[in-house]
Amino acid sequence: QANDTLAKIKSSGKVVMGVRESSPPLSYTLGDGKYTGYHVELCQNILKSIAPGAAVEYTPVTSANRIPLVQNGTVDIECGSTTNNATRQKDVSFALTTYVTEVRTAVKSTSKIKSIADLEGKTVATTTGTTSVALLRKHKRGADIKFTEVYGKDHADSFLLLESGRADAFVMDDNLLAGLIAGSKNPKDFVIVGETLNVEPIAIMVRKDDPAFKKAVDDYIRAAIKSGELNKLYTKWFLSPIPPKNTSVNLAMGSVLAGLMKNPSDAPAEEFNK
Amino acid sequence: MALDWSIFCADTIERQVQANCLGFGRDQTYLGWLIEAWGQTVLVAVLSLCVALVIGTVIGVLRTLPNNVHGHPSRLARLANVWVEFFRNIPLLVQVILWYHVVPVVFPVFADTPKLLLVVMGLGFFTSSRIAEQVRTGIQALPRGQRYAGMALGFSTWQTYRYVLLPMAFRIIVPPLTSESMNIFKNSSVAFAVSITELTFFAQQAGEETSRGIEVYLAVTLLYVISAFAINRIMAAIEKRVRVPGFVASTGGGH
Amino acid sequence: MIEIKEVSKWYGPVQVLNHCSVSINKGDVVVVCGPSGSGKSTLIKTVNALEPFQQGEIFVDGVPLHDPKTNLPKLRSRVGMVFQHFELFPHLSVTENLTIAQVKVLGRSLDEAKARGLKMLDRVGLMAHKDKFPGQLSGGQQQRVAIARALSMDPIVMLFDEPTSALDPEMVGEVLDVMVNLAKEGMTMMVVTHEMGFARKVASRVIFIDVGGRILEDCSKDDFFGNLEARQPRTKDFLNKILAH
Amino acid sequence: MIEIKEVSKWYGPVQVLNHCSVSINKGDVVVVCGPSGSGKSTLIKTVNALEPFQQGEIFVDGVPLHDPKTNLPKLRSRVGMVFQHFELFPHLSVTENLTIAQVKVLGRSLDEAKARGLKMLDRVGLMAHKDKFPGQLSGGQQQRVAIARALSMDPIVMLFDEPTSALDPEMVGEVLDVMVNLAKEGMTMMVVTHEMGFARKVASRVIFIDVGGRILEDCSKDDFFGNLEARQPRTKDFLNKILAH
Amino acid sequence: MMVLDFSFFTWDVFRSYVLGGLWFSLALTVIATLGGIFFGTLLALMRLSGIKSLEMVAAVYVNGMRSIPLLMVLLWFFLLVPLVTGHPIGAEGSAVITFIAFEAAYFSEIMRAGIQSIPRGQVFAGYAMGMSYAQNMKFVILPQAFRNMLPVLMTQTIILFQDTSLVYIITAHDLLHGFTVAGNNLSHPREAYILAALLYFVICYSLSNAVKRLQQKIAIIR
Ligand SMILES: Nc1ncnc2c1ncn2[C@@H]1O[C@H](COP(=O)(O)OP(=O)(O)OP(=O)(O)O)[C@@H](O)[C@H]1O
Ligand SMILES: Nc1ncnc2c1ncn2[C@@H]1O[C@H](COP(=O)(O)OP(=O)(O)OP(=O)(O)O)[C@@H](O)[C@H]1O
Ligand SMILES: [Mg+2]
Ligand SMILES: [Mg+2]
Repeated sequence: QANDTLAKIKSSGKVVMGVRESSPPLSYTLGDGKYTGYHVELCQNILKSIAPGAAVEYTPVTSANRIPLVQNGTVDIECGSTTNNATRQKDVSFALTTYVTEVRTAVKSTSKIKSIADLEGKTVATTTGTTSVALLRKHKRGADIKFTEVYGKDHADSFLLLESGRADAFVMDDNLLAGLIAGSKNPKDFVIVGETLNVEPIAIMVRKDDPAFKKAVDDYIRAAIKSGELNKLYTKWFLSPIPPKNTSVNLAMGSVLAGLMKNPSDAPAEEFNK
Repeated sequence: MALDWSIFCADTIERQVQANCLGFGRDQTYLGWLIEAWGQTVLVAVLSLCVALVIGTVIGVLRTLPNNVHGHPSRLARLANVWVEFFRNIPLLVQVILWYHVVPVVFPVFADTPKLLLVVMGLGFFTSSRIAEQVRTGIQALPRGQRYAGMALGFSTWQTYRYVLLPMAFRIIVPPLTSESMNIFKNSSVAFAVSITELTFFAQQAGEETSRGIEVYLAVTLLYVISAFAINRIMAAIEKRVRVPGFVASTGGGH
Repeated sequence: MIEIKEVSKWYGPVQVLNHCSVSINKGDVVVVCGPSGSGKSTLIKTVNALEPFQQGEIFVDGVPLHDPKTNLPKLRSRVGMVFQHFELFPHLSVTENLTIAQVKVLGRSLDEAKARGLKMLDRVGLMAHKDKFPGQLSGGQQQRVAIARALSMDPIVMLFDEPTSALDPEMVGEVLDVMVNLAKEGMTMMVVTHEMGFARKVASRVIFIDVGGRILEDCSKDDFFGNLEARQPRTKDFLNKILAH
Repeated sequence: MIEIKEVSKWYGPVQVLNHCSVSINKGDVVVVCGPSGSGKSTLIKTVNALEPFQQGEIFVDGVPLHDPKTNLPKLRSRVGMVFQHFELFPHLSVTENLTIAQVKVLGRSLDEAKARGLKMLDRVGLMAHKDKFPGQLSGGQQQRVAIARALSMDPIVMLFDEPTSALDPEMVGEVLDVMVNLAKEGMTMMVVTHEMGFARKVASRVIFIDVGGRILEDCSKDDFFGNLEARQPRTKDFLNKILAH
Repeated sequence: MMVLDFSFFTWDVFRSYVLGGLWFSLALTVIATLGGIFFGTLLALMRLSGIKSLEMVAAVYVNGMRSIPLLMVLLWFFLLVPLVTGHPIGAEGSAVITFIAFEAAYFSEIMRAGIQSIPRGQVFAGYAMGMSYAQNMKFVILPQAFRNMLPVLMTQTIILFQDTSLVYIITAHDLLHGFTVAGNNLSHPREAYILAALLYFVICYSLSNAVKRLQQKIAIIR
C-alpha cells in the first residue's frame, strides 16, 4: 500500500478526491461530473498548493463506502461531510476540523415536534451508513422514548421521506439539513428544531499512517485560517446564495467552530461531547 | 489480515463485547441485529414469492389461452401480455423506488400502505412477470396433443388446465422456479434502498459502524449462500415428491 | 351419425381443408389416407370441434358443431378420440387416466368410473398394468390404454389419428388387433392411417385427401384397392409409393 | 473388413451387448434387425467407436478399435455413418454439410471437396437443392443428403442406423432406392433396419439380435426368410409380428 | 393526489445529467455481455468436460456466484478486494469486473443448456465424420448452441442492462443515477424516477421486441 500519498501523486500525476453527491453545501454535484461545495473548494485550493499541476479526479462516495475507499487507496483525499470520531481514527486520519456540525432534527413547519421528547411514537428518518443511526439508537435508549426509524439510501432520499410525510422528522447534521431545505421546492415548509444531539467536528479525511500528507494538508488549513481565506469560504457557502438554485443556506458560524478558528484541532467528536 | 469476529458479540450502542453474544434482555448485539436483518430478508422474500407465484400463474395461464376463431389472442391474453411487458422491462430497483416514493404520493389509496407491503408488491409483481413467462413456457412445452386430449374427453377449458396442463407444467418448471425463488432472495437486497433493514442494509450500516467490513460482509454473504442453499434443497425435495414414475422429460435428444 | 358438409379451413392464408364433405353412418369404419400435410389430422380434429373451421357445417349425431350455442365439451365427451402420440396424462396412473374424465365430466361416481374403466382396460388386455404410470408402459401398451380411456366414456363414435405411426414396428400389431376387434363389434370409426392392411381387413369406406385438403376419393375399400385403374392419378401415385417396399 | 469379436457392453448394471461377434467382408451387405432396445444402435455405434465397450475386440480394416493408441478420429473418417434422424448440421447449407469434414478432417481443398460433394449429391438426385438449408428439405431428401455426405468422405464401409424409420411412409422408398443402388455397386454396408423388403432384395446376410444384446441369428438372407422353421422361436415371433399387417 | 410536473426535464437537463449515465450503462452492458459470454462459455465447457476437478471448480464458482446478490458482489469487489490486494479499483472499473465475473456464471448456465440442447445425434454425427473434440465443438456444437441460445442470451443481456442500475451502491454514474441527481438538484425527484422508469422501459421493450423477431426468424431457419 502506497503510504506516501505525495509521492504517489507526483508519480501518477493525478490525485483522487472523494466527493459527495448530495451533501450541500459541503460537497455536492451540479450534474455533468461537476462537484462543488465548501469542502470541495477548500480541497481544490489545498491541492493546488501542495500538489501543483496534478490532475484532480473526482470520485463520488457515499456515507457507507467512504472510509473503506480511503483505506483501500481508491480515494486520496475525501472532501465530503465526514465526522471525525475515535472509531474512525483507527482506520483513517482527519485533517484539522474545518466545520462543526450539530446533529439536530428537521421537521415540517406545521409539525408540533419541538424536541427529542416529542418524537415518542413518531417515525424518524436518517441515512444509512451515518453516525446519526447509532446516535438515534443511543438516545432512544437513554431517553426511553419509542419511535420508528426509516433509512434513506442517501440524504436526498431521507429528505424525500420527510417531505412526503413518510417520516415525521429527519435527524442529521444541521448543515446538511439546512442545505437540503434550501434546495427544496418550498424551503419555508421546513424548520430545524430541538436540542443538539451531538456536536461533531467535520473534517477532510486522508489515509492513516501518512503523516507527511496530513501535515501538508493541515499546514495549508492553518494558513488559510490565519489569512482569512477559510472565513471567506464560509461566508460564500453558508451565508450567500449558492448554485444550482441560488438560495442561501443561511447558517451563521457556531461558537464551537469559532473557537476552533482560534485554536485549530483534529480532536474527535468524543472530546466535544464529554 | 487477521479476522476479528468478536465484533458480533459487541452491543450496538457502547460497542462493548457482551458475555451473552446474542444480548438477550440487554442491548442488542451485532449478532442479534444480523439475525434480525436475516429475518427481514426472509420475510420480504417469502411474501414476495407468494405474491409472484399466485399472480405469475394466473398471468401465465392467461397467455396460453387459445386464440379466438379469427386467430387473434383473446382480450385476457392481451391484458396478461401488457402486465408481463410492463413489469419485466423496468429495473427492479426503479420499480421498488417507484412503489416506495412515488406510488403513495401519486395514488392516495396507497398512502397508508405499510412500507414492507409496498416493497413486497414491487418485488412480487416484478417476479410475477418472470414466473408468468415460465408458466407459459411450461404449458407450451407440453405436447399440443395433451390439450386436445383433455378437450376431447369433454373437459372445459378450466378443467383442461386444472387436471391436464398445469400439473405437468408445474413439474416441468420446477428447475426454473427454483432459480427464480433463489433470485427473489437475492433481489430482496434492493429493498435496503427503501429502508427495509435487511441483510444488505446491515452489511452497509454495521460495516461502517464497526469498521470490520470483511467480517461483516463475510457473515452476510454466508447467510445469503445458506438461504439460497436452503431454497435449493426445499425445491429439490418438492421435485422429488412430485416426480412422476417413468416420466422422462424429453430433452430433444435423438438416438 | 357424422355429417361433414363443404367444410373449408385456412391457417392464415394457407388453405388446409377445401370443401370437404363426408358422411359417416352408424357402424361405418371409414379409413382416411393421404400424403403428409394433406390435412387428415385437421379434418378429424374438426369433427371433434378441436379445430375451428371457417366455412361449412358439421353435424355430430344431429348436433351442429358450427353453432356457437352448442355445448362443445358435452359433445366432445360423446366422441372418443385416439391420438398419434397416445396423449395419456403422464402424471396420472393408468386407472386415474381412465376415470378422471368419467368423474369430472360425466359426473359418474368414482366406483362406477373405476368399474367401467377397468372393464375397458381388460378388453385391451392390460389389466395387469392398472396401477402403473404411462411412462412405465411401452408405446403399444400406452396406445391401448388410450383406446380404453376413450371407450370408457361410452362414445357413439371413435376417431383415430394415425394411432400406430409413432410405434415401433413390433407393437403396431397389438394396437391394430384391438382396433380390428372394435370394428368387428360394430363401433362407428373414422381412422386416419397408412396401414393399408387394416383398411383391407375392416374398412367399409376409404377416403383419400390430397395436399391442399381436397377429398379426391371416397369409395368402398373394394373399389379402392380392387380397381386401381379407376383411381385418380394422384391416388395411384400415393398407393404405389407406400406399397412399394 | 470389419471384425467384431466377443464384444460385451454394459450401461451401469444393464448389459446391452452380450458376446457379440460379427465379421463383415468387403462387398457384404449385412442387415441387422431385432426388437426395440435390443442393442442394434449400440452395436453399430461401437463399430465406429462412438460408444466405448468393456469387453472384446473390434478391428476395422485391420486397425484395432480397442487399442488406446489408435487415432479414432482418423479411423472414423474412413467409416461412413447414416443416422435415424439424419443429423445434418442445420446451421450449414447442403453444400457446406457435404464439404466441411472433407476440408477440416481430410484436409482437401474447398474446390476439391465441393467437386466430390456435389458429385455425390448428384448421385442421390438432389443437385437442385445444393444451396438450401437442411430445414428446407423433406425428411427423405435430408436423409439422401446425409448419405451423400457420408459417401463424399470415400468411406471403406457404410453404417446405417434405421435410416428410414423417422420418415413419412411415402419417403421411405426414395431413400431405400439410393441404398439399393449403393449395395448393387458393391459398397460394403451394415444396415440396422426393419424394412424386410430391403433385406430380401440386397442383403448378403441377416443378423438378429434379441433384447439383452445377444446375437441369435447370423445367416444368409435365403436361410433367414426361406427357411422359417429352422429359425429360433424368438426370431419367428419377431418376424411374425412385423410382417403381420 | 399530487400533481406531477415534468416541465423541469429539458433537453439541457437530459444532456448534462442523464446522457453520460445512459452511455455508461450501455457500455457496461456491452462489455459485460461480451466478457460474460466468453468466460461463461469457458465455464460451460469446463462443466461438461468430464474432468472431475475442472467440473468441480466451475460448479462451485457458478453456484456460488448465483447465490449471492449482485449488490453484495459489487460491494465485495469495490470495497474489500482493493483492501486485500492493495490495488484500488475505481467505481467504474469495479463495476466492469463485477459484472463480467457475475454474468459469466449466468451465461455459463445458458451456454451449458445450449450445448446440452444439441441432440446427441449431432455430436455423434460430427465424431462419425472424423472430427476431433475441438473441431466438433467449433464447427458443429457451439455454432448451433449459440444460435439456439441467441434469444436467451439477449434476454439475459436485457436483464443485465436493468441490473446496471444497481451500481448506485458503489456510486458509479449510470442511467438511474443521472435521473436521481437531476431530480434531487432540481427538486423533482419523483418525476425523475418516473422518467427513469419510462426510459428503461422504452429501451428494454424495444430490445425484447427485437429478440422476439429474431426468435421467429430462427424458428423459420430451423
Ligand atoms: N397450427 C397450425 N398453424 C399453421 N399451419 C398448420 C397448423 N397445423 C397444421 N398446419 C398445416 O396444415 C396442413 C395440414 O396439416 P395436418 O396436420 O392436418 O396434415 P396431415 O395430413 O395430418 O399430415 P401428417 O401425415 O404429417 O400428420 C399442413 O400443411 C400443416 O403444415
Ligand atoms: N446412454 C444410455 N444410458 C443407459 N442405457 C442406455 C443408453 N443408451 C441406450 N441404453 C439402453 O441400451 C439398450 C440398447 O439400446 P439401443 O439404442 O442400442 O437399442 P436399439 O436396438 O437400437 O433400439 P431401437 O430399435 O429402439 O432403436 C436399451 O435398453 C437402452 O435403454
Ligand atoms: Mg397428422
Ligand atoms: Mg436404435
